[in-house]
Amino acid sequence: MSILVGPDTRLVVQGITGREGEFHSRAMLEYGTRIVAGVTPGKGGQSALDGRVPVYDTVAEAVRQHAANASCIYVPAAGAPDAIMEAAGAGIATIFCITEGIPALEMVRVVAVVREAGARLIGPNCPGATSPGEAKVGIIPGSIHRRGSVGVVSRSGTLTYEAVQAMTDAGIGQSTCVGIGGDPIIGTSFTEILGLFKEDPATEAIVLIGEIGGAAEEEAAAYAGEHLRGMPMAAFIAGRTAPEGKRMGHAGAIISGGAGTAAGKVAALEAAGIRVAASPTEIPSLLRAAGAAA
Amino acid sequence: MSILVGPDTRLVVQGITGREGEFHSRAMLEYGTRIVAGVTPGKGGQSALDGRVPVYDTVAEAVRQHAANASCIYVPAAGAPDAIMEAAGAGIATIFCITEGIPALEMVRVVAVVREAGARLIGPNCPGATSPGEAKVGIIPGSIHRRGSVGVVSRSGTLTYEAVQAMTDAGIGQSTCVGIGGDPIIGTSFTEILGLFKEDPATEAIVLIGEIGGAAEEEAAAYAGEHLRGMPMAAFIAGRTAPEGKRMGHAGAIISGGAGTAAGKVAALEAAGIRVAASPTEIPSLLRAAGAAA
Amino acid sequence: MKIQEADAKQLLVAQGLPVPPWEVARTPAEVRAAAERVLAAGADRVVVKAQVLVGGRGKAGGVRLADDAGEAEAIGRQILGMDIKGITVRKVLVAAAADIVKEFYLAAVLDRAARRVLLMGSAEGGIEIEQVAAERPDAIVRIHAHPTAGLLDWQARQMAFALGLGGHVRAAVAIARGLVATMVANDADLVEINPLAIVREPGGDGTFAERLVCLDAKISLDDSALPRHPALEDLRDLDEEDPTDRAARAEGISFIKLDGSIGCMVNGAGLAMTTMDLVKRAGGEPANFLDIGGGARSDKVASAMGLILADPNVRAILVNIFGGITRGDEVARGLIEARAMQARSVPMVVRIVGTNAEEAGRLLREARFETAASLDEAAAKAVAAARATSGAPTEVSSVS
Amino acid sequence: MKIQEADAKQLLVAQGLPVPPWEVARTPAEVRAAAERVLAAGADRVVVKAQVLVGGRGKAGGVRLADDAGEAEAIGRQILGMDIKGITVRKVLVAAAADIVKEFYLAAVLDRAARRVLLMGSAEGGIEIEQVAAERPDAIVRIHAHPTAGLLDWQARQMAFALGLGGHVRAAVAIARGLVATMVANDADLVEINPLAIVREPGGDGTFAERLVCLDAKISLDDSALPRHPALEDLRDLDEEDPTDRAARAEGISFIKLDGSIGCMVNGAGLAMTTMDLVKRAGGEPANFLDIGGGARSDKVASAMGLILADPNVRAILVNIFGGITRGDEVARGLIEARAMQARSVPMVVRIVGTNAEEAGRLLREARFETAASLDEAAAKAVAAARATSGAPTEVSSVS
Repeated sequence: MSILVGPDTRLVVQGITGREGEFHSRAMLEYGTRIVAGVTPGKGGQSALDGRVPVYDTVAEAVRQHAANASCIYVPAAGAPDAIMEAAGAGIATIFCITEGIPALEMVRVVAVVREAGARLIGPNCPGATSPGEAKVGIIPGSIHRRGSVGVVSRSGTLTYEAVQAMTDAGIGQSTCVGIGGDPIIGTSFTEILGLFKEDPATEAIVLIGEIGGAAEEEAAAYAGEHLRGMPMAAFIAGRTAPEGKRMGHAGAIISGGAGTAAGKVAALEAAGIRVAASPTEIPSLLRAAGAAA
Repeated sequence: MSILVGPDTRLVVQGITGREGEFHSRAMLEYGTRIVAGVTPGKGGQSALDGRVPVYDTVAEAVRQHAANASCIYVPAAGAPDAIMEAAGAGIATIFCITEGIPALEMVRVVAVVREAGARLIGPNCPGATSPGEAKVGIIPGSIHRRGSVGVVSRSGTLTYEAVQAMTDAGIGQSTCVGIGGDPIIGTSFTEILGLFKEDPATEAIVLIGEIGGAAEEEAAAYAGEHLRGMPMAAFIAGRTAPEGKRMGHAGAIISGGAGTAAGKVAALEAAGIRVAASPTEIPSLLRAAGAAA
Repeated sequence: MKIQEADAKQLLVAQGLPVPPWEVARTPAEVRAAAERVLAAGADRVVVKAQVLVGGRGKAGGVRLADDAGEAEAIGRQILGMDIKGITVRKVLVAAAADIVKEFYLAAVLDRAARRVLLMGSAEGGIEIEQVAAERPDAIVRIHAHPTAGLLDWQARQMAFALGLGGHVRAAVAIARGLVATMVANDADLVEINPLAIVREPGGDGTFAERLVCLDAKISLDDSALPRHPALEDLRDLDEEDPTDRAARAEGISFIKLDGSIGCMVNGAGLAMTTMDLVKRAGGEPANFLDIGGGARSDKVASAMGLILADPNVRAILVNIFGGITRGDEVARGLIEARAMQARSVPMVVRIVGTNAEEAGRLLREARFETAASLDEAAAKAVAAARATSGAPTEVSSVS
Repeated sequence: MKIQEADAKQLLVAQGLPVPPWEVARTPAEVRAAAERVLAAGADRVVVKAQVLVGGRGKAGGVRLADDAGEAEAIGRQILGMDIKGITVRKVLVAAAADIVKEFYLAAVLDRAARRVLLMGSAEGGIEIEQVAAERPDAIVRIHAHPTAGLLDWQARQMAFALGLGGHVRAAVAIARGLVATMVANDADLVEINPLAIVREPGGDGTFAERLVCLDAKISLDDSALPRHPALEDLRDLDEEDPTDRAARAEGISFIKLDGSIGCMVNGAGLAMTTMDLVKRAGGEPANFLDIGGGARSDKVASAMGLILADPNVRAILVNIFGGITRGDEVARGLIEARAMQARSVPMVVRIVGTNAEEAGRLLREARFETAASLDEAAAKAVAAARATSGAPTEVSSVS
């Protein structure tokens, strides 16, 4: 078992004929992900990945023909908001948007429309999710994983890989690894993913990887303190040494008093009983100390 | 018991200091409706109706101070859409909009926002609702009613009064009379009101008053045929002799093949087992024939 | 309010939609001159189209092709002045005849049941959409715009692919969005392109290119929104409006002239239609639909009386007022004033119930009006009065 | 991207917001001339305000009042060239000093947690809102705009009444809507008015009137949206930007210069910050934050190397790449090219894992680069290398 992606995932790749879309679709197929269709408006009737995947003009057609239930979006930023809404409108339940550089105000509108349609959006500007041994959706390298029972949720891309690699190297496997994306406005928060892990019988411990900026880690800590007291957890926060007042990549504006610093996030997590690693390589030992089975 | 308005109604009147608002608020108070507050932006702190009703700047303030749970809107057309959304945003559960002349495309937006907020809108361009002996909201003359067990739902204003008067004169009382409004885009349809009557223990028979144009009566007939087979019902359709191709007041465009004519509506109702009166004065006898207790 | 094709096209052009150029002509000479310009610009043939607000002008011979300016003038002479469903043609549209490859139907319309804007399309354009809807509903593609976010690009794309417009998807998306934009910008309740067509157009170098264009346009505006679009009021075609209707509109009265002899004055559209139905049921024929609206004052009542009496066929008048927002005593006063000033006298039956009905009854009794308690009774009395006065309409007093 | 007060005000004016007129001056003489015009237009006094993108200019003496043009010029001479938090003042804004009756705070800001635009207001304007938020959060009124329908009139009205602006409700509603409109029109993530003020203004006839105006404005633009607002790119204040930062931006690299000696090149912002954290944990100091972004090719790697080496304090370089969308072999090739061309040679520790890491390892070994398996090891090696080369930075080869 797992969350978001798994053996029942029937994936449609939006933008499958683009450079990124094709490269990562190939990797997903190799990993064993069931890609049932691709969508590129105007290329309906063609096929992609050496004839292995049929291409349609619309997501609705892919859903009708192949009962697709998940989508992964590699469409460039100008078209990605519409691609997300198209997936939601076509009845896709779980939508991953890999695209970076979508204006935040566009996402305000898109997130509202997607939620209204009852769909779940992960991202944008996210690496996707992998349920090791079952399926991977997005761009996370399949090789870093090991099948297991630890759920991983992160705001970062490559930092997630780093943490997962450290776990796999230490013999700790993962149920599902989810990158929720680093943009200001994203479809699914830390807290919501924690809620999914809580309900997942295959997840027995959780790793949360955050970074400075915003208040998402503080909210997640509050949720964990209230709802996940029995769950072994460990965390890592990037940017402890980042100087104040500088924007480091996607770390953004602060709107509520005091939130956003690494110190504040670490304190909030520790107050919820979650130990915070000083380096990604420390995560495995913290997990074991918290009571996670290896 | 009753639907929409009753002894628990705590009404706020938006536009209470205007000519219409004041006139009808007085009639509502006399009928026994509990008007807890009025709202006119900029007149907060004053009072209306000879000091009997406090006036606030915002609906939120009226809700906070008086736990208002229903609203009746007499605001002119230019401000009415915003007034409706204000009521919904302040947490009002049942909103009656009496105002006529609101552009239809405005209402498309307003209805969506109101539904999202979980509120129910009756109207616009509606006469309101009365639960005889309990409360009346809107502009329906209180004198025409008699307490009883027949639910009345209508698209018209004065035609409703005509039908209700005929029932009262014949000794048939009403549980609640609802005018849903004659505009192209309204908050609550015939079918939704029929659903409420179905669940109301005090309603033992139903009268539906429709008119030519649109497909609302056909939809209501289909609903009644499926869900209200045991319920005594009678109907009246205005416009049997109206020439085709002319717009009679608010009777509007037809978008689905065949719907909209009086003949089509009468046929749909009769197919659902509902007898249709040739004159409002025939309604009482049809109701009795259908098995309604007097 | 419906507007003429040429005005509808202008509104589409304002939103950036592709509409081939046209001219409007009011005389055969103007048709000739316009045709000459169109032919000089490179057209092979010209089309001359009657500008009337009723449907079916094509079947009535109101749309014709001409090979040269002379033929266009002759056709213009035939069409101008022609009667189409009771409307006299006073204007024609002159344009290059399009070389049509394929026709489609595309419209944005207010969907009452869904409470949204509906984009409707069909690959069977150029014919009556109502017929397609009735016979083969599956041939119509329906997509609802989002109620607050509007028509989304993917929805427009989905329509384009569903209609087989994949080869023109960019143009089709722009047109679909443009239809909804036209609707929103003007508070229209219908914006219809029929046909939307792929046309073959000559390039400068002897080659031909295919392009998606709007060949005909029908727009209906939301009357409730006209006050906030004052410029659109100028598009009202006064040629096609009955002068009485115009006067009614100026007074804020909803009035439609009919062919019967019993004038009706009622408050509320539903009750007004019911009153007409009961007149007919009593054996009479209504002379009009008239809704004086909610909260009418005495001056409006007087105006309404004037509108009814302007019809020489009226033999009796039935006034039916159920007071709610309207106050019965105001109406009674208006009736008394109106009778004092009216040019000709016809029998009048008055029924006023509801708000302030007692005071109204007192006033009417004092002024010796004939009254009725129920609507059925009022209808019967009015029909009887009309029969009694037939042949001598102007001399009978309204008081029996 | 933050923009200067004067530019922010211009964007507000474009949306119809009430902003008292201002001028921008770059020399004391320009300040004098502007002050003369302001005084001639009827002002009693003028205000001279430093134009810098950092906060706290008031406390730093960057905002001063002058009674006459001469004093304004003297103040201009003091402020121009002044250093405020490391930024040299190169421009000042000159305007009439307002006669302030009461100050408010009003801002539209992107609320990440709620995923909506948040309208924030406080009756305590003119001071640091962060302080109000921390000390008395109840003094801040928060209203979320609808995500698709936008800020609704009643929401703006509710804000106005909550701030005690009932006497100026019409103006306050227009300003609140204007803030959100400014945000949407420019894809801003913050539009802040502090203070929004009721000011007393002389009428022509000796009387005074009160008016609600925007006295200061701060706007921050969404970098992701700049490509679709090309005109806004011109508002970037190049005076305040480090030349290296500008070069980085041109290459699409996210770069921030810091004070340490260990240059970092990483893919991904989170991993880049983590790399800095681990350098510090290993006893070193990072010389920069550098994220080459996802899918970087070899030419971008070479540019990133150039940015790092432009800093003379750099004593060692740590390259940490975890391939996902980025391919390790591309990065390795870029490093090899960059080393061949670089002006000065510093020790370099390279760690590449993930996509195509094996090929990358082979290339790096062939080119005799120092590599590391883990990030902790890479950080330790880089810190050691930097220590070893201290004092002789330019002569040591990168290959140990």
